Amino acid sequence: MQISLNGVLRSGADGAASVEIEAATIRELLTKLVERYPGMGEHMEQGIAVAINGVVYRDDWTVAIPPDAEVFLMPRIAGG
Amino acid sequence: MRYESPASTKEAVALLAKEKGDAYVLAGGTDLLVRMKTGFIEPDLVVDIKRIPDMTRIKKTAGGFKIGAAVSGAQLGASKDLCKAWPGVVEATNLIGSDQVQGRATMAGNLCNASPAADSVPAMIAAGAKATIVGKGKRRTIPVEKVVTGPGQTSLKRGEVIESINLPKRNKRTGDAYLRFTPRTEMDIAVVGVGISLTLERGVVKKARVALGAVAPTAIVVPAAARALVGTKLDNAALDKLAAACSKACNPIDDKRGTADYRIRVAGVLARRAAKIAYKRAGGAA
Amino acid sequence: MAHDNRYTGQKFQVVGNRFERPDGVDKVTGRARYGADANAPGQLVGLVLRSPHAHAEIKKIDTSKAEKLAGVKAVITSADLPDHTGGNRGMMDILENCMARGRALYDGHAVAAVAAVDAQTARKALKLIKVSYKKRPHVTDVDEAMKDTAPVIHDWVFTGGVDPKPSKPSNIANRTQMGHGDVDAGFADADVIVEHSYKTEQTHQGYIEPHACLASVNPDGSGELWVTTQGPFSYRTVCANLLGMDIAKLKVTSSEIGGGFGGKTHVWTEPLALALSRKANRPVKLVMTRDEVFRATGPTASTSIDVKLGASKFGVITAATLELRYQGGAFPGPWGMLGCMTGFACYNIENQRSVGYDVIVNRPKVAAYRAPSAPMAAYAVESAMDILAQRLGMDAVDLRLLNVAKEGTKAPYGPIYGPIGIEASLRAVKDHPHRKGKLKKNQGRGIACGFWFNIGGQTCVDLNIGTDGTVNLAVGTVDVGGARSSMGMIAAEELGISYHDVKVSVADTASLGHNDTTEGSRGTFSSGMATIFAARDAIDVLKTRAAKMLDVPVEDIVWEQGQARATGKGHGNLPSLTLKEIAAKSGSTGGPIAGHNEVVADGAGMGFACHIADVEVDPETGHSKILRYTVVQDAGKAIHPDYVEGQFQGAAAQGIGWALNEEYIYGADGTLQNPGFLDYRIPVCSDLPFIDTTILEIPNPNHPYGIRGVGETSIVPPLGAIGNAIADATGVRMHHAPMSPVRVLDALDAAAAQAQVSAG
Amino acid sequence: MSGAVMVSTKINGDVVEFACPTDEVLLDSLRDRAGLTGVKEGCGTGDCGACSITLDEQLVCSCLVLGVEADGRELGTVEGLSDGDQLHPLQKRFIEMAALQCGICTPGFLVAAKALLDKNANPSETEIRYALAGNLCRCTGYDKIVRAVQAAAKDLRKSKKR
Repeated sequence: MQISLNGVLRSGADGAASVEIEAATIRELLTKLVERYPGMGEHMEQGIAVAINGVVYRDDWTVAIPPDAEVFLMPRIAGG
Repeated sequence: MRYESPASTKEAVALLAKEKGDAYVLAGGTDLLVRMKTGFIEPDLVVDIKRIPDMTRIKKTAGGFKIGAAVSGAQLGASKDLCKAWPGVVEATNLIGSDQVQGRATMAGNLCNASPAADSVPAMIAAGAKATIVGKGKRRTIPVEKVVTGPGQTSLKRGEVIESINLPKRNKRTGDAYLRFTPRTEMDIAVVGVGISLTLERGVVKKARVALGAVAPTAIVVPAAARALVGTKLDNAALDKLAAACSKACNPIDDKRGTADYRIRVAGVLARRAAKIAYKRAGGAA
Repeated sequence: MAHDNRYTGQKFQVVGNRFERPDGVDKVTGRARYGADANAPGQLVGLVLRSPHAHAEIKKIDTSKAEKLAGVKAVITSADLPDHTGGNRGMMDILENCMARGRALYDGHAVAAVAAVDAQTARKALKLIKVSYKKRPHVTDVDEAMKDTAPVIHDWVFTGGVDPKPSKPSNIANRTQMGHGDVDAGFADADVIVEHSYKTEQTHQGYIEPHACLASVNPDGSGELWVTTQGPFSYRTVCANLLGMDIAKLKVTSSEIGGGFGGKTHVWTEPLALALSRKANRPVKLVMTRDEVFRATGPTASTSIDVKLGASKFGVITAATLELRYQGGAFPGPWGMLGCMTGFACYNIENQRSVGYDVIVNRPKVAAYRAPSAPMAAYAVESAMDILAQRLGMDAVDLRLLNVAKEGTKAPYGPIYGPIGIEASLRAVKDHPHRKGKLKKNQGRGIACGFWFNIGGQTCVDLNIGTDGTVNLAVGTVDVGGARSSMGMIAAEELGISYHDVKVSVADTASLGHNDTTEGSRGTFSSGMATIFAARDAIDVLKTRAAKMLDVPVEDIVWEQGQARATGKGHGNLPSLTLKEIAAKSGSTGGPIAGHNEVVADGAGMGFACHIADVEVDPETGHSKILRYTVVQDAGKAIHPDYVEGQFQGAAAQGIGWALNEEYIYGADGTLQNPGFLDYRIPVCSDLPFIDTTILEIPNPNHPYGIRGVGETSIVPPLGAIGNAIADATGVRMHHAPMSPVRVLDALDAAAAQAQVSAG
Repeated sequence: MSGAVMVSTKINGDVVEFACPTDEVLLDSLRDRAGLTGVKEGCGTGDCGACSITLDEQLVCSCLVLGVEADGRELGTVEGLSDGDQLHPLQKRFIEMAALQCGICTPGFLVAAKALLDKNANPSETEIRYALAGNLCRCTGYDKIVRAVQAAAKDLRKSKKR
């Protein structure tokens, strides 16, 4: 499936706006991503969030990714 | 630090005269304590004048009002006679800080703190107020505008203390006003302040006094501004001249509270507005 | 999400009412204990020595005289805070910000600290510390700091996010780009293009309670910290890391918190207090002065922003770009990135690009301030939207509605939105009576939209039922605005009992699992979710116990309105058992009854708002007075409407302060000129009107009650709304916030001069 | 503690004696010596009103008064507002009408609002706003505070009529 990368994260994937990765869970997705793009490791350290069909997940890596889902990787944010 | 709270002016003067180190008079304390807190000053002696009965009273005298140096803004505001006679002076003093600050702050303290932006000072000057100063064996009375000589500087000599601020008796046809500009409605320091006192005769300005604050190292008297009004019924031409004279008299700086240009411009604006209020209070047709 | 989406048409018994808060009496009687209100036996007074320079090398610190002063028990410098960060740059930044390491990076940067038997002695000791500085060139303005000629503050900062990687260090820590579509093609299609630059000055959260803590570290390596904080668990982790302590051995208790708004999400003097206590082997109380709070905690960024909008003659936005330059103080931050993520979030824009720069200057390390980075970007975007509406001859609301983001719209940061409330907010504003009120001369009206994220995160609660049926709920998110009421209401709702039978406390770090900081509008969303699940967990236990009491299989027990009832054949005559009855017998049915939940509260909704402001401008002084103000915001579900309104009003008031008068003013020497409440002008009571509120409830489908966070969004629209109102009143557009009297009068003068030139 | 002097004062009706250094502000004496931590420090320079108390019935900022000045005076703090177990109408209304969020400014607001209502039983909205301008609140935008003071004023007027 196609995984879109927020602008901030593209530097970790050789500048790509999106990558093709097959994954059933967030954990699988992130593991495969770092395997293919070691540069993503730095972004992972700083915190990453995964939006699946618009719902943002920050910490729970067990969440399943449905087929045909829109998957978007973005940096984690905090607030006031 | 020694703290003394004498019961008489004489005692206060003696304490101040004897002290070899840094001595300060504590009236309302709303400036003094802030300067102590920020480490700006480290007094060796503080003489609290609030337990001197004469200094905490407003007395009506043959010549007008004798306002003790420790009289708070709240006390001024509660004096019906004073509010009626010199509403501009009372309003100016009551603009200093919050109700809490009003419970303590004094005109004499506002004067001696010698900030260019002190609210009560232009109003006092416009009203023709005088300060009675007591030193060892000496008492002198000088116009308020002769007290402050520069930012944080006064003409008081070592060991001297202001005993009272004296306001003249109000002429029936005299009205005064003070306006200041601040970004907030309250709890602020004047960016510009204007005090005006007018005396009328059949609607024509006979006498005028105009003083500006926060536009020069000290509050300033502006005779040219007064002259612009004398002989007029406060028509637009006179007000234009007043505004121009006020703006011209300004010698301000750029600082965190406003720019020099802004102060020059707004001094004229406020002068017009204050003059109208004073004129109305003096019985002039609005 | 795994749980059911029961939010639609939910009938609530407790939720949605306005109950009195459990901390109310303590707070109106002076009994509530804040950061500075705790004491310990043998406690010392801690004070911090700070740099008077904007940027200076610290050649030498001589503490010998201070150490010899009678009553001084410890003096520390950076030498007493060895590097335990293990190469973690972010942690190193925090450590260096807590105390300068060889270089003072801003006016107010801590250089040493003392602990003494009383305040007098501590003050004396500070004066006895001799620091020799060598001044270095400084820069405090964001645009100046980006220039090639600016002094480079750190030799280890190389601009990230650019290709190829730079070879020279720079004050630009990061470049971020986001967006989608073809911006050039979009602008080529535009009939109208609006393009302007804006500046916003640095503001501070301005919480009334200064940072304060009481630290106690024992020689055995254990310690306690009583502190005013939004995140006791995060304070624990960070302090333990910086001091080389075991996390479990440091117990952090959050006091009542006297305001935070993001400023109490990070540590400032707490590690110093702990280090002093460790060195002195005595408890140390360290309370910041207001001056220190302004100079040396975490205000928000000052910014410089370019915005460009292109639209068809019918008002459809064909392209939009933003370039955002945010200074993060003396260390890198994520602030430009957040500007990129939020700037265009209210709109559906096919072709958009946002570029953000994070810039380092000689100012204190920026922290989050309520919807961090969003108000500045929104000021530029909402001003531009207004100008666009004028150019097109369209109503300001209609233009926004035409381009509004909806469910399915692609957000600036990438993903598509679920159900969101900006369209509903705009429609509520369009029909609001406020929009129909008449305006007089020199008065104007403006509207503006705003967006901020909600976040969820790690959460953990404990719910314990006493033998009399009353309930203790322990949460780990700090209560900043009435959350204890809301949590009590949620627990009561689930259990089917009275609100008054639930007592909610904020637990310390030794009593509960990790909870993320109360930030990002997450408190009620995430602890609310965990409370629901903990209550349901407790209900399972209650049902088991009821089954035992009634001697029926647990499968036959249902829980309805606070009672266990047996259903099924032959159970018809059995009595229902109330929670109280079951609790009373708990000792003989299996022991205490409790519910627990730990959850990663994902699926946080998005917060949207639209505001209306009426302003009167004095054309002779440039002074703006707020005549009327209305907030419309989507809350998802308002648990306690009073506190939701309170968040809307408080956020709006902070935005109004920012719009009109609040700003950090630095002198030419790089020192802060106005570190106090006299000259840092937050709105006073007489500056504001009543702030009208409309709560919309567009449920967040990812929360069982539909809750969205409400704390932050409403600080976003005021700058734009007030700028637009001033433009409406005067015909003059303000490009620099705060729109203070001096700036407004200057702009009016410039416009008048321009008009004269044109006429001539 | 060098240069301390004894101060004898009456706080909320009770005689209290403490020794304090001459340069200590009353705010610190109240908090650290009399144990009245309901008096809060927000700025220490008279700009926020969190330390509001009454000094011989006059509303003041206790950070702008020396501890030694309290000798022989009568002080009133938030701790003295309630009448036994009965909350003052202002206290009741502040809780009921959600006029507090974080609550750090609340003691100062209550003391200042009481000082206002003691002088003026029926203040207008504008009078309330100006009378409370010396008390900063950063949480509420003042909306619910002003409404609570209005409601309490009404309660007090009613109870006086009876």
